[in-house]
Amino acid sequence: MTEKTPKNLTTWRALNSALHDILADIPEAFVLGEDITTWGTGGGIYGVTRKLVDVYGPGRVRDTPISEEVLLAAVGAAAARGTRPILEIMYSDFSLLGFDGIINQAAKARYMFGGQFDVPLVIRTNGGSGIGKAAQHSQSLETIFAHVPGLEVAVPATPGDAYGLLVQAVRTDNPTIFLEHKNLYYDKGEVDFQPVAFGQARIARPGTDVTVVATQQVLHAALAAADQLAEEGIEAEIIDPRTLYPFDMETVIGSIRKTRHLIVGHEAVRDYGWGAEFVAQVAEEAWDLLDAAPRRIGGARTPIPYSEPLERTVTPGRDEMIAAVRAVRGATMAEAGTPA
Amino acid sequence: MTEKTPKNLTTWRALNSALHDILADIPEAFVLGEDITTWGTGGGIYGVTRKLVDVYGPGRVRDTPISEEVLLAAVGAAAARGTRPILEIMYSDFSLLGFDGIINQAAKARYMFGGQFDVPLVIRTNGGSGIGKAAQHSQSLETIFAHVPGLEVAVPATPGDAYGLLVQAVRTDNPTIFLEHKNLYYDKGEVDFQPVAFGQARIARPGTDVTVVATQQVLHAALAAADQLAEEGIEAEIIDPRTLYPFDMETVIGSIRKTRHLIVGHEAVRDYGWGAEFVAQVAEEAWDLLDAAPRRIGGARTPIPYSEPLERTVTPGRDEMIAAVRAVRGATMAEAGTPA
Amino acid sequence: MFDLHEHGLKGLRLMAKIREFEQRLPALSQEGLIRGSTHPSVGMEAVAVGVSMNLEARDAIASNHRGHAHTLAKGADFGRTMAEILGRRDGYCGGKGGSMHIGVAELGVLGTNGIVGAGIGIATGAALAAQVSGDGSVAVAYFGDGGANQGVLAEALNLAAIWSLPVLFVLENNHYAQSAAIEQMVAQPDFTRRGEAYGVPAIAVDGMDLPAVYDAAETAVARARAGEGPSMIVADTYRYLGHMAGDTEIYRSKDEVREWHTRDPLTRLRTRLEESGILAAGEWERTQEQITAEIDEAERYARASALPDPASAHTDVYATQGWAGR
Amino acid sequence: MFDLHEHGLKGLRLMAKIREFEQRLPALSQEGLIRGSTHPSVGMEAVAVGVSMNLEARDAIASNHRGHAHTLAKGADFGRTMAEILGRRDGYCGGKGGSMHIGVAELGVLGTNGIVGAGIGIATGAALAAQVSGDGSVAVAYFGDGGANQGVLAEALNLAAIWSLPVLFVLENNHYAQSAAIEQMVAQPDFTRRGEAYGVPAIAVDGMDLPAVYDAAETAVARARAGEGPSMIVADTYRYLGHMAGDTEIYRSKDEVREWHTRDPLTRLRTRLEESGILAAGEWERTQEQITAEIDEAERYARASALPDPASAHTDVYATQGWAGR
Ligand SMILES: Cc1ncc(C[n+]2csc(CCOP(=O)(O)OP(=O)(O)O)c2C)c(N)n1
Ligand SMILES: Cc1ncc(C[n+]2csc(CCOP(=O)(O)OP(=O)(O)O)c2C)c(N)n1
Ligand SMILES: [Mg+2]
Ligand SMILES: [Mg+2]
Repeated sequence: MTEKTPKNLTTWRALNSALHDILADIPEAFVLGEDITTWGTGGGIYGVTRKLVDVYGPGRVRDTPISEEVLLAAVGAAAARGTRPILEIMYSDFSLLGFDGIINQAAKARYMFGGQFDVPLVIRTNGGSGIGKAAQHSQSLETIFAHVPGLEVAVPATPGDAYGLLVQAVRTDNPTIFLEHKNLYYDKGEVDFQPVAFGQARIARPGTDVTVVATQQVLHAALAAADQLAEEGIEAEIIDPRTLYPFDMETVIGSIRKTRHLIVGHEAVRDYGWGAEFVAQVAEEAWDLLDAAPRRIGGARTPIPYSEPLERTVTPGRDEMIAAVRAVRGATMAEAGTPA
Repeated sequence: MTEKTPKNLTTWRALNSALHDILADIPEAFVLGEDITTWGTGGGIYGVTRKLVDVYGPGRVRDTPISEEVLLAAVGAAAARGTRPILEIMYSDFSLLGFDGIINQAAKARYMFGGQFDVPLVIRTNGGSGIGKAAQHSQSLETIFAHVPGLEVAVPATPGDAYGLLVQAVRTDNPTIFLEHKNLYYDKGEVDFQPVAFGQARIARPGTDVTVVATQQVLHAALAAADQLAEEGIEAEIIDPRTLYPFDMETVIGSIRKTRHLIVGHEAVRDYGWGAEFVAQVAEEAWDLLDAAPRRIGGARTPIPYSEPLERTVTPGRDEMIAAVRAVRGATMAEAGTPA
Repeated sequence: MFDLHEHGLKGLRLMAKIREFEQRLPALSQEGLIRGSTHPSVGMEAVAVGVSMNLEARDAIASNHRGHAHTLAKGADFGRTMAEILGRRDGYCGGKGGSMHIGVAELGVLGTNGIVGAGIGIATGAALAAQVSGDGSVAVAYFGDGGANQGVLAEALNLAAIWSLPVLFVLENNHYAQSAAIEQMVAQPDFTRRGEAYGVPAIAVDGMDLPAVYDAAETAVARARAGEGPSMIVADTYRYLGHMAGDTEIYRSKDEVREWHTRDPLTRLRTRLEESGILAAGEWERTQEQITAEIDEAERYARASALPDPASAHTDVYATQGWAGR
Repeated sequence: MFDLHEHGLKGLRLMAKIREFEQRLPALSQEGLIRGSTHPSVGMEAVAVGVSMNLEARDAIASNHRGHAHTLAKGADFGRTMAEILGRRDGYCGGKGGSMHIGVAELGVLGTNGIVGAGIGIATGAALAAQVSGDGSVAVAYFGDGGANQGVLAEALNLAAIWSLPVLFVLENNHYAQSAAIEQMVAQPDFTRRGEAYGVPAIAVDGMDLPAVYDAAETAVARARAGEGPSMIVADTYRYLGHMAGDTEIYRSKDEVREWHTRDPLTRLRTRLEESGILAAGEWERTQEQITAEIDEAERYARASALPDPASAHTDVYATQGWAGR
């Protein structure tokens, strides 16, 4: 890859750049998915595959039928046979049509066959809510993928990480679920065109009083909350795990050592959601570091409703984050006899 | 249902009894699945559907083609149209072929349509390892189902609960994932032929020193461990949640109030497994009740291997449970200056 | 058999009303009143109407993302349907569903659907329920040429065939799946072959011709109702508007769209009605005005309906009741 | 074209060796040496052998639960295959896979598979990789009459057809899916209709006749290799043994099983070879003895292999390397 100067780009542009660079650099890589060359201005539902076919041709950039099951089954095998497929599933909800291919086959192939096969597969898709796509186009399924041995799971929140994690995902020899967020495609940010290693959290905002672990939309909500909280004298340290598997507990625990308080926030349903894993690990391994009970915020136990006031209600935002931080800090201050 | 005197039965017989009683009592109920009338002595892979067709005929007891996707899609709709389908998926791993039907459709139908439809559906299947069925016939997928709003999840560990929860599952108006355990079908136990309410944990063994929450095989491992631990002077209170959704935190927290120690054990992969939810909830809501860090034991982050010494290695058993309890109690005693 | 006297005006009126409804959606999207995606089926009205004229309230339909016409043709109220598309309290689902999830229990509308192909399995399930309960109802699955490439269709055709389920598989071949031209997405363009490969009798019809659709559906419904099993109807049709709001339509030519307009199902039926004297000169214009007024009223109703109470986001996930006893 | 002189003895020998191997599995199960499920394909040898005689090492196969024959015919070592079935260290997968998950990377064996129908998508993927990389290989999916009812077959046929993928869909119709008689599970018993419905040329062959299978596979492989796309082969065959150890076989009659034995592929080919003088009288008995000794040796090898080190349970989940650069 030729060195490139950093640029300010939207997420979709960053991803599109990554795909162009990947196809240029990695001859084994190819891209496929529904409507990826014929939609919009020639680039899939959110533009991410824009103009790839013009440069790399229809052999390496393939429009597919609406057949998620065979596509998700086929790409794992194509990866095991030496290519590096990058499959776009238009919305992550549709991946449920091909869970056999992902979970029974691609995730397990390396292990079942005693390490004989590498499966360098990337499934790009988007999750999350916020734009009224309703129950079957808005789920946050990352916890399910992170629970499956054999899979790696990336959840980029910024254009820079989107670029860097995607490049990295294609280079690794494991099947990666690459979960973009549909409401962040038009967010802008600095892209330095460098790969980002999996399993390394990013401290999105340093702070001293409470550790907040969050991803994607909730990460941005946390950053917004932090400004308000700073005014109240609470400095939140905000950590973006960036990948849910592998995950970086060291950075989280290092932060707690300093802040002694923990909040985990995500858009995935709170019940049995990935936040529980982070809280449980901290409880198990760093019990003594916490001065107050940790707290999770997450999606309500409902499908995502369509209407705006409803959709807003079931997913956590800035206000929920502020309330959670106040509650956690308040608990400590109350205990210490300080008025909260 | 006519009153019946309690009997000592194997799990599969208890389930078979339940199905006979259900078909007798509930005219809307019907049973379908692969090989459910023609296998073995006429009753499906583990015998659970034995002789149903002889009594209720092929209209209400249906052998299906190997088409999990349409079956799992169809039964939700059949439920919404007023019947009470009980679908057997031969192994829970195969349900991944129909996750759209379960997760995008059946689980969400009631909500998406504003409460217009009830979906009184039961998907009976088996999970778990222990008999060498290897990677694609041995998964413990309960966490995934429990994470999905709209689903209820039952995980019976005893013949009595298997009977009672199944009867209850058919009566409720929600879609239930009914996860039997393939290595418990031949276990015997008392069956009192009573329904068992969802969301009510069972104290499988009362104790004072540590609360152990576990299901199915790991529950039995915990019970075996408890005998050994009792000899060491540690009385474990063992709780079987029986359903993962709804779940009964009250009983768990009530127990911790007494024991002040918590262990959660399951066969599902530990990472992002359901134990994390229990630990996280306790950490959030009952932080002060614990005298030591809680601990989880669960499946290794691997698919289930075939060969016996390998299979044994990746799933927790009695010894892991004993070690966990000793570690948790040891932590407290060390802190208290008592030699562990 | 479609009888021009008996069915002509009724069918035309329903098609026109649906069209008037659907044509307003792009502007409502533009205005910011519709979130997410909404997929109008202007041009395709003959299929939904031709099928539904053969259905009763007790029958079930399972639709897809482009499902307003199916829903309305089955008898849904235009105002409440519009209210749902606008995410309002008086929508059929109280705003929880939106365009892609409109269900109407009492009319057997098992939902428009956000998952391409999903309605196929759902209709099969409704037909299964009909057979198990013996309630005499039939079920219809509506899906597109794109949806026909979902494997569930093969499974459903086979299951329906071996069990003789009372179900109609109605394939609306509008030649595109989103932006994908169907010629590039199938190698065997005759979709009836699919039905037949699984033992389901299949017929190809001109989906721009209400009488043709009506007749095919009449035969299929009768067959299903008589316990003789499933049928497949492959309707050749076209959508005039983009796949959804914002579609740049780079995948097709304006000429092609114009060409299909010459086969317009409303114009054709109206001409026949006028030629046969059923519709007097100038009569249709008055009817159309009436229809416009009705849809004005539906739109007014929907716009006037309040947004749902945020607290309602938490209801309807689980039933609290259970089996009521025999 | 199958040439009795060139291919006859080789094919017969391979079929006999596979049969000798497979016939031992029930006893090994009985002895407690095989855990879980293992599915022998005694009676069906002509399919795997007839197809594989047309394949090269670089070609890929994706098999199903009844996959030993496919694997062995593709060139796998009998001892290492047996060792895997016994869960031993020297098995191809070090005991991690077992009977339902035997993969052999260097022979393109993409695994026997525990999920009925899954091999269909996997072979399609291998063919896709072949096309993208231009490596000239072809891929074969083996599946049963039961597996043919999985929707993925329809999707795969369609995808392979539109992209002209170099893949063979080999349907082994042995008339039962576990205990389900195929006549009850399909309404259209001619499976070639399925291939054709999606634009994949399909041929029905006598799966108990090695030359017939060979010829069909030769044509299909040549077609695939030439870039002309996929084919489907529907082989009529039968399994003599139960679905797996412990099968009570209540779903079929002993007479039926006996009847199929009269079409035995080994006996038929042997008779032809003897009649045409290629095989001298008494010669086959000596060959069979040799084969028995070879399988004795394979079994000895497998039995002697140690169980895997428990610590190995934790390896091979994730690769630690990445793309090696161009
Ligand atoms: C499983 C799934 N895959 C993809 C999509 C995205 N999508 C929505 S509509 C559509 C095209 C459907 O085409 P067709 O079935 O022909 O119906 P039409 O839109 O032409 O009426 C696509 C690809 C989806 N909603 N669900
Ligand atoms: C998805 C899935 N469903 C069900 C099963 C259980 N099962 C294993 S083999 C089998 C029968 C398969 O029949 P067929 O495809 O005809 O192959 P055969 O066994 O006859 O060779 C069944 C139902 C499975 N392994 N996977
Ligand atoms: Mg279409
Ligand atoms: Mg078979």
